[in-house]
Amino acid sequence: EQSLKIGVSANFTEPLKQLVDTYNEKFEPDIDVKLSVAATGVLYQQVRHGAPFDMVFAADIKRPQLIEEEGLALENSRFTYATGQLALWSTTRDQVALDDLTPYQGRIAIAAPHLAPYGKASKEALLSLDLWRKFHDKVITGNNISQTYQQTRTGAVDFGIISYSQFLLSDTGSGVLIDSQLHEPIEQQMLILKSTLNEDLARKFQQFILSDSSQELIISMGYADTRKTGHEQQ
Amino acid sequence: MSSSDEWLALYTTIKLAGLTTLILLLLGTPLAWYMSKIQSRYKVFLEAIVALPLVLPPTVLGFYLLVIFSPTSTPGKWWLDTTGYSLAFSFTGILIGSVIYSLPFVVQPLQKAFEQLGDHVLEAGAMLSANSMDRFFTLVLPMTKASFITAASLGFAHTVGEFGVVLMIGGNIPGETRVLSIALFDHVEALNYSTAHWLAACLLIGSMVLLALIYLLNFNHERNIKYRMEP
Amino acid sequence: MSSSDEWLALYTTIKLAGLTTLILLLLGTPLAWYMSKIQSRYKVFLEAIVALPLVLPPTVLGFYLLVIFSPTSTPGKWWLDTTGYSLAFSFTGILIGSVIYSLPFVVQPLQKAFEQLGDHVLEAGAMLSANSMDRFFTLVLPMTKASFITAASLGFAHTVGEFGVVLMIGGNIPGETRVLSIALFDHVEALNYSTAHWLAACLLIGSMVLLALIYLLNFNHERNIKYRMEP
Amino acid sequence: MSTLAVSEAPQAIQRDLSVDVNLSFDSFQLSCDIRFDLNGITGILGHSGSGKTSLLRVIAGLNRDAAGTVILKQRTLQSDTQFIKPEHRKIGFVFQDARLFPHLSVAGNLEYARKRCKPNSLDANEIIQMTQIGALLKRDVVKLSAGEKQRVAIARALLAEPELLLMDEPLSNLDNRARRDMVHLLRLIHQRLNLPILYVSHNIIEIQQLADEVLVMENGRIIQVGHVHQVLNNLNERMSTEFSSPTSLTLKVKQHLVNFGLTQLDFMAPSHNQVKLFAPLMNQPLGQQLRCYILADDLSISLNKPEASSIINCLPGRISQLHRLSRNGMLIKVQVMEHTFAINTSRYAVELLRLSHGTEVFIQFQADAIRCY
Amino acid sequence: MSTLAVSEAPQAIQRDLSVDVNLSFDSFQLSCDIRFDLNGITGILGHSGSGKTSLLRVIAGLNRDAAGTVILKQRTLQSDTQFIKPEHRKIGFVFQDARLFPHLSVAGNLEYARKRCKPNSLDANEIIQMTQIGALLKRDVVKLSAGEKQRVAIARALLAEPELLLMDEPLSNLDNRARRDMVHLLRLIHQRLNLPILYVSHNIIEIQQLADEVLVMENGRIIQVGHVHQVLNNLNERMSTEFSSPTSLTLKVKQHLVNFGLTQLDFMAPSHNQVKLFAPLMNQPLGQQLRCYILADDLSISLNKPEASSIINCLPGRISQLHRLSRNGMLIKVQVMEHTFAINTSRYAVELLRLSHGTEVFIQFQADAIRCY
Ligand SMILES: Nc1ncnc2c1ncn2[C@@H]1O[C@H](COP(=O)(O)OP(=O)(O)OP(=O)(O)O)[C@@H](O)[C@H]1O
Ligand SMILES: Nc1ncnc2c1ncn2[C@@H]1O[C@H](COP(=O)(O)OP(=O)(O)OP(=O)(O)O)[C@@H](O)[C@H]1O
Ligand code: MOO
Ligand SMILES: [Mg+2]
Ligand SMILES: [Mg+2]
Repeated sequence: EQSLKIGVSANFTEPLKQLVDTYNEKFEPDIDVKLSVAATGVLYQQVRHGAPFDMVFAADIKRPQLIEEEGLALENSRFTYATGQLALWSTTRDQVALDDLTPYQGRIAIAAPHLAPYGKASKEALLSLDLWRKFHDKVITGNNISQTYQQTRTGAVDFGIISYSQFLLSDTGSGVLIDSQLHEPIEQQMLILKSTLNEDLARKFQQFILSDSSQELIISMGYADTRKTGHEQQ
Repeated sequence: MSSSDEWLALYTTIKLAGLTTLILLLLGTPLAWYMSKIQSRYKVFLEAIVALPLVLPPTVLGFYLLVIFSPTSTPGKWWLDTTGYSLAFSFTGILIGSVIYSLPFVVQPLQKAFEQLGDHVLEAGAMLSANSMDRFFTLVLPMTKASFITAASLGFAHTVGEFGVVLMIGGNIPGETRVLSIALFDHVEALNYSTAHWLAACLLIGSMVLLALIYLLNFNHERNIKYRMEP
Repeated sequence: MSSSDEWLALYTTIKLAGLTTLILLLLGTPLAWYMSKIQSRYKVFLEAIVALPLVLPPTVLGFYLLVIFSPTSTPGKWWLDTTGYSLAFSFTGILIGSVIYSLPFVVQPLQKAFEQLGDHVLEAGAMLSANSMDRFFTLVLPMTKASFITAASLGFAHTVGEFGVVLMIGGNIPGETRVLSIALFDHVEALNYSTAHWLAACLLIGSMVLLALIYLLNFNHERNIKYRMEP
Repeated sequence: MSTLAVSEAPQAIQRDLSVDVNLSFDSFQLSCDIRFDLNGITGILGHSGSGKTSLLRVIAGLNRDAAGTVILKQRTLQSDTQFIKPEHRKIGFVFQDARLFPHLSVAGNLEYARKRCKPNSLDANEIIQMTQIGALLKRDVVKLSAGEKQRVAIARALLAEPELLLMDEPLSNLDNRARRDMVHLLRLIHQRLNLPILYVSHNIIEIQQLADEVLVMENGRIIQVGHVHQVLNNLNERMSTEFSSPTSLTLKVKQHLVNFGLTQLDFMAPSHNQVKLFAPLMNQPLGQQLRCYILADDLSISLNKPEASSIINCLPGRISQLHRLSRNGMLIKVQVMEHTFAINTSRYAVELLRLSHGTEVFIQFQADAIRCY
Repeated sequence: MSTLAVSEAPQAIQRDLSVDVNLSFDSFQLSCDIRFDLNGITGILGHSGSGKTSLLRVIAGLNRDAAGTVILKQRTLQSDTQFIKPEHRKIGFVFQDARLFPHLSVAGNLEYARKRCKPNSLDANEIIQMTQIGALLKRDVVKLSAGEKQRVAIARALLAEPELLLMDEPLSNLDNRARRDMVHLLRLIHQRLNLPILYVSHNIIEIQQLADEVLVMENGRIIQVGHVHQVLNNLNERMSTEFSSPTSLTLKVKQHLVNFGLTQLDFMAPSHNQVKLFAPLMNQPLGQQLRCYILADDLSISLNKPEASSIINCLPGRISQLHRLSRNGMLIKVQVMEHTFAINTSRYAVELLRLSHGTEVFIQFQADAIRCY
């Protein structure tokens, strides 16, 4: 049995697990994938300091780029594997529409714009909707999109901007997709670390992720169709 | 992030840690006293409960607290109706969170100190007509001063360093719930290492000076008086 | 995430918390003893330094520890050369991190207990030819048993609940550095709320039972003997 | 026991202090039912472990487990339905161990008592001077010697000016001189404040010098109660071989022989004035009445009036009782006018001198055998 | 002080215990330079706060601040260059407060001492029985009465079988009976183990009964040293009004008068055997030599041989010294053959009987005035 250690950013954990299962259905021999879940920022720090991962699935472009610049990644291993989408979500309302935000006077939860790509996109979307001026001092920021999800889920805040993928996975609340034209695309990239001892397997797995069938699975889980937006590769 | 942001965060931190410590001393002292006196087996459970906040990871604890604080829950709704503002994402909210999270660090040292004190000296106080309040303030308090300082400094430091709970239930609102530890974490995440190092150094040195001052006070006191425990 | 993963995490957690507590007792006891005895002003700084790990947010502390543990730093390289494996992302690494992070919770209660003990009874021991080791094990230890239990349970609980440091320097590697608090956090992050609730409840109840057992032991002991402090 | 107490309660109220309590420890049972007047210093004698400290603690209210009734000066301190807290009992306690407040200086300890005592009728400086702790005022109490601690504890208890003072072997760490000074101080305080004292001591001399009433405890019970002479003269055999019994007299100051360091005393009845009694010179006005004690060990008997002896006091009397104390010890009571003197002697002397009931004898004693308050 | 000690060191080594130390507290200075033999029980007298406890602590090594030299049986315990830790000094200490181990039972406390003592030549059961703590063995020490604690502390110290035992007012919480039993026990132990004891007490009777050598302390200094009779007979005026002085004799058991509860004693020199001396009956073999004391207060003088008196002992002698003790007190030394008796009397008696140097007198005392070990 072959194994891969993958550092994955929290938001992609569930899709990646499903992808591994699909892989193991399709190919022989089975691979054993060990997932280390952490926020992208944490993953980056860990990689810099010698984390024993074979691959990293980040939630942005910036950190993978930095890893590559620091010479820790294999050549030609950095690919965009998914493009995130946003959802406006509430657990206190039965129906949610973007227009609800216009009369809304309360707080809104987003991921921290300067830390998380989803946060940056959320801010851009609010700017496009001309709502940022109203909300800029009322936003509740979580360190990452998961925290935003949790803060919204408890009902402590009426609206939160989370990832569309989270919205699809969640079992409560109601939400609405935010048009991805309202913000810069949220590209999520993966790469293979130079220190890997399983380069062949990692490459094979990477090819599998980028395959059409996998991409369709990813899209079905709430990510944008990257082939349409033309951001498949940087 | 501007430096005025940091000053604001510093202010919030000191306010939060200071108030938390104060509240913990006010709540924790009678609780510790009570726990040091009870003789039933029920004490064991009380002790375990006080220690529990430690066992949950801060963000998880924060999540459950947020559930309780949310206006959709009964306590959260009651608070909103009573005060007009939501407990979640307010300074009061992170204050309550910090108090719960740091409770064991204040209660346990005090409880042990009260237990070790015994009642010989207190009996002597009673025979000089000092009632229980009087005895507490004029005998117990000065004799356990060192443990109060330990308790307060553990509680204070722990609140300064805590950010999991605060971030979750506070939402990182500048001037309200954004504390220094969150700011520091932000800088690390945002790869502003020089700022992060600088802030971490300031935090460490500031805390060190503060702690040293506290202990110095205590030290001068202890040099003169050395209590002894006897059978 | 399968349930066998959870068992593995539970095992790692107990191993980590148990070893951390053990090491803390082994290291913290002489340190606390030393600190309770020194009379110079230097004591103040030592006390402040011991309390410092509290002041930094766990992830930030974890970050700095990671920097130190990394094979690119001198200590990390030395470790790698000596032992053949990297300190970062190893069980040893998170063990060291936990020990540093929980140090004050063990040292401070012990130090206070030693200080309150005084030396009357120890002098009596010396006059019966008990040397300092002997006195420590046969007099100090049994007489401060309650404080040892407080110290150990604070240290244990704090390690169980800690995940910022462990996540940062451990990398969440199943069977090696993935502990229950991280697993719990993962479930919350991965939106598996029912699993998360269940795990949190288990953690709480398990810890409660454990703590209650410890305190019960201590309680039975204390019921019989009530030490008293006297001038 | 407690039903008995209830039925007797109305009678109990007549006396100043009534204690009817039961208290059980694992291997010890305190069981007291006693009422007595508190118009002086009441001594409590008893062997180690006989329950003296436990009794004081119950009276002070420091032992809540004690079942029963305690009534002090018509005030019910404790009954089946009531329990007045120790701090409201207005009772002072000098503990066997000093129990000073370690965080306060000597002066701080005294002030602590002073502040919580309303009328402040005693002069603190006087007490400080008499307990000889003036030089210690600024000192830390943890650095005092054992005797110094004990004196500070006594001063502190006195400055609280309680309505009843319980003293548990308060002078055990003091030397004779300090002990004498303290006894003097206690007597003075007692007179000045009319402060009743319950005084536990192993030292029969202290009890003799201080106490009016005496209780004797054994195994958690009070086995004897009464006026000091009565009790000490009637200590049962075992007790009297351990303590020695005194004769008690009230005498009047007649004359001071300053040059010789003697004071001549008279019996109270004018008819006996032909008998001369000499005690060590004392600072008392002429005519002053004194309560004096003579220990049975300090007296001797002869058949003839001894002459040219350095023994200064010699009284004629008649043997009224011969009491075999132990195998070889005899206690002889000699009637000198209406006074009874107790004399310890040996069976050998009794046989040698053929002493028997009615024998006319002379009793002799040195000046300093007469011990006064 | 310490330079002096160094120059005298070779001489110091000749004696068993040599202590030359200086120790300063804020308001107290201990300053001792003394050497003496440790072949018995050495009493230490002194007022409260005179430094008795401090001296014992220095000898035990419990006060590291003390500068100077301590040499015990040729072993340097402490000098400018050396400091043997208290646990290696093989010295036992009975503290003024008992200092029992609160987490152990009474038996546990005794065992603690027993385990750390190698040869175990004493029978633990005997010690337990003699200190009367057999019934307490399973008890928690924190629940003991003060006297019970003290007895346990003594038993514990004895069971450690040290080479030197320091006792700091070990009997202060005991009643006369228990005190007597303890004195008996200590003497026995001392004989059996040849265990030298330094014994601090306020109680002159205890010192008389126990001590061979006596030190008197005042203000941190040793103001008198010597054999117990010598010291007690020469206590300076202030001391002797507080303590009373004894005469010491060595006597031999001649005969037991069991029926009368008396034992007849002889002087050691055969020539004096015409003089009869009676003491209370004692359990000693015939011919046994005894060290006896008679307190100066227990003796009286007459010019004629008194007859028909209950005073049983009467010795002819000649006054060798008249010593004015205080304003009115006289100490008279009477030479009876080669023995000197000290008698306390008043100036009045001296003038009345016209006593002066060389006067032939009889000294009288009761049987129980003869106090033996
Ligand atoms: N808290 C307690 N628990 C169990 N037994 C106790 C407790 N307190 C006292 N005793 C026992 O009760 C008995 C009486 O104790 P108490 O202290 O009253 O004696 P005492 O007469 O004051 O003796 P001493 O003269 O030695 O001080 C003792 O045998 C003692 O061991
Ligand atoms: N650690 C200390 N610091 C300052 N002064 C002290 C210290 N220990 C003792 N003293 C002082 O030294 C003096 C001698 O004390 P010590 O205990 O030796 O007296 P003592 O002769 O044993 O008296 P007692 O008979 O009352 O026990 C006292 O005045 C005491 O207050
Ligand atoms: O990397 Mo995340 O998805 O912001 O936790
Ligand atoms: Mg007592
Ligand atoms: Mg002393």
